[in-house]
Amino acid sequence: MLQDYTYVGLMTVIALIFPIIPVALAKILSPKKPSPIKNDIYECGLETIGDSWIQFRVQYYLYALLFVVFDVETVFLFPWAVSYGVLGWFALIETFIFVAILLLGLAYAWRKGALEWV
Amino acid sequence: MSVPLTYYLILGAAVFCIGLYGALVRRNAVGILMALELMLNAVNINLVAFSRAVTPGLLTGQVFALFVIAVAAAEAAVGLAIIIALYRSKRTVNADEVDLMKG
Amino acid sequence: MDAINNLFPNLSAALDSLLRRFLPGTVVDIVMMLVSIVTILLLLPVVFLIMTYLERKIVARIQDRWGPNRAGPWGILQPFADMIKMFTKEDIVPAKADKIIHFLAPVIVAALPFIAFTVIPFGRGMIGRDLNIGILFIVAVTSPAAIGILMAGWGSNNKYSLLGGMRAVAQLVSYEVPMGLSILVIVMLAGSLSMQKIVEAQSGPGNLGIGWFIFAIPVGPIAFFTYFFSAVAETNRAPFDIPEGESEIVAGYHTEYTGMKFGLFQMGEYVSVFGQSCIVTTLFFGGWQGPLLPPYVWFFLKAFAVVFVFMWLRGTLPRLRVDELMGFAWKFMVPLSLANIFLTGILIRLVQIIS
Amino acid sequence: MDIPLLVFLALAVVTVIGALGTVLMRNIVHSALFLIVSFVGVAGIYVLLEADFLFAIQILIYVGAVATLILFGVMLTRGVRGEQPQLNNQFLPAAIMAILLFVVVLVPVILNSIWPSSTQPAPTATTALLGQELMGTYALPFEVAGVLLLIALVGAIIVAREH
Repeated sequence: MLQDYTYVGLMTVIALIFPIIPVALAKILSPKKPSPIKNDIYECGLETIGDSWIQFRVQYYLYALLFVVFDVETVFLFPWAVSYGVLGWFALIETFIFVAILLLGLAYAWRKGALEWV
Repeated sequence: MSVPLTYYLILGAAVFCIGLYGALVRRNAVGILMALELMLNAVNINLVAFSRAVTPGLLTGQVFALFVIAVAAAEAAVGLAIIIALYRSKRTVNADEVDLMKG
Repeated sequence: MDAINNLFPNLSAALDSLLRRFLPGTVVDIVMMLVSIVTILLLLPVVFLIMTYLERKIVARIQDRWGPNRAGPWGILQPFADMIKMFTKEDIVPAKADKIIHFLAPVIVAALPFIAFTVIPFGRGMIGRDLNIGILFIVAVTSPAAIGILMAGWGSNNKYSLLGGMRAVAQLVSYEVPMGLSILVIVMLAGSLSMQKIVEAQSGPGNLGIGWFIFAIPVGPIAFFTYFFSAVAETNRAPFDIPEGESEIVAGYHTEYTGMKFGLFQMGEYVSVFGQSCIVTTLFFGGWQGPLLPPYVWFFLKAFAVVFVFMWLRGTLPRLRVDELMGFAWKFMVPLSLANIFLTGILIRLVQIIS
Repeated sequence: MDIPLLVFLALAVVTVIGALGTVLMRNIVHSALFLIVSFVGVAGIYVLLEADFLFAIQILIYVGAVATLILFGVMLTRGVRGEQPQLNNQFLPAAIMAILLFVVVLVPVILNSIWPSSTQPAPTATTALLGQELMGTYALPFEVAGVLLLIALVGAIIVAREH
């Protein structure tokens, strides 16, 4: 088992270093003529209005929240799916209850308009 | 088990203490939430380490760790909901400025 | 015939025995790992160049024009022209931007699809490492791309790129749920997470593709539908490319990126499109299995067929509105894939009872 | 100094640096990114403990979902002022005292007690075994986890939604 994951470790390290090579190469090849206008933020020509970190609607948070809950659900279903052949009927009913509970959550979010892109 | 159990326990204790420090000291509520996630991760390290060292056949520690991860995800979700509601009503996220209950 | 079939495993075995004569055991293992990592990491940029050319040609032909034909015969050298342009463009970093995050974001977005290729089976013996959490490893490794995109949006110190980044992540995140759920169906049919076992589970009689999971009526086609469109949305392509839609928010999260850093975002996108095509081939079209040709040839044929469909979608379908796009994921895909999981469960039980 | 020990030390360093960065960084976004580094370090520790399913879950849930949620939370509450908040509140000395006391009690316990250990080989494919355990002995906690997630979802929607 550890043999396989040394491969994964090596691959991660090399894959993270790999994109840095072209950027470093580009830093050598490309011209460097910084100027205040050029470094200004691209705002379709307008001056930046207010601080860039303005606050956004809560809609984004609701989608991330739904994702966390349903991602945990998917994670709980993976072991069940892998050992499905060995498990009996009882496992199918258990998982049905588990998923039904979480579908209640999705139905609630749907009814309350948490899914709408306001 | 090539790495002895005590090393994992010391690592778990270290991450737990750093998380505890963050939870007690940080002013930003999101910072406190992150410190809590660190403490839960330290608990997970200990759970899996004990399961691997004491009863490698049974995966009880890993099942517990799975449930701790589910609880941590739910806790982060609700914690952030509270912080966002707090920010919307009082325009601040600093935990020590929120003293509505004070006399 | 057999020699050609597993040409590459024989090659690596020969190299391995050659090295064992000089170097001690563990060093040889490390060297063999490095050899296979480097071949994968070099194969992917070549595929990236081919795909940029293919995309321009296919989308052009769909729009009844010729596409690149100036650079070299039939425009073959066009990708190299693009590459040189990428290298020589000035790299502008906006003022007051967070330099480190601005630099790290494209590196992460470009590196993650490469890591997913450790478990993709190109041929019979040709896989980086057959982990027994194969497909789950891919799902786990592609999910932090959302962090890279948020870093890109945040690091550019620009309202529009931050807004575009958060939109892209909201879409990415919404489509990861149906993707995970449709993978569950395949895992139930195959009974294992390891990619080679999923491929072997699809070897029907006479290797003619009857055993492929897409033909596991009625469950396979539904799972294919939900997985494929989630994959299209996951790579921000075709009908789901709101985040970098030209008509939307300037250019989404990579507004403030020029030169090679922008090139890294492009490479990340195309490599993840190729990665998703390889996964669709492995999960639904029987991976490297095929009647006559050697396995790796079959694999690349099928993978590029799926890549062609990705590009075909880009040439034909209009862009979805944001609320339609999000509604489609949460209101249609998630319930459908959950129902599909239970349909599979019941059908497998029935088959077990009958047999 | 065999290889697993070296790998363990490397991962432990990554985890501790990530944790320290989360706690000490002035800019909240930087501390969120250090949190992700610490999560990846812990995922590596799971690999060393041969818990491969947990390795994938740690990355999928913590790095993929919880970190994204925290980053969204940070960006939604960054505040227009965006000034650097004074990092620590006034409990700093008291907190350091408490933690030192805690460490003084904890570390001797870890070092001196003899933990039972067995030399049984660990199973390689943990996912299938976890599935049987989750469905068998831990069926009830599995359903309770579902209810917990439902309550968290509904509660968070009620609290976070604009009225």
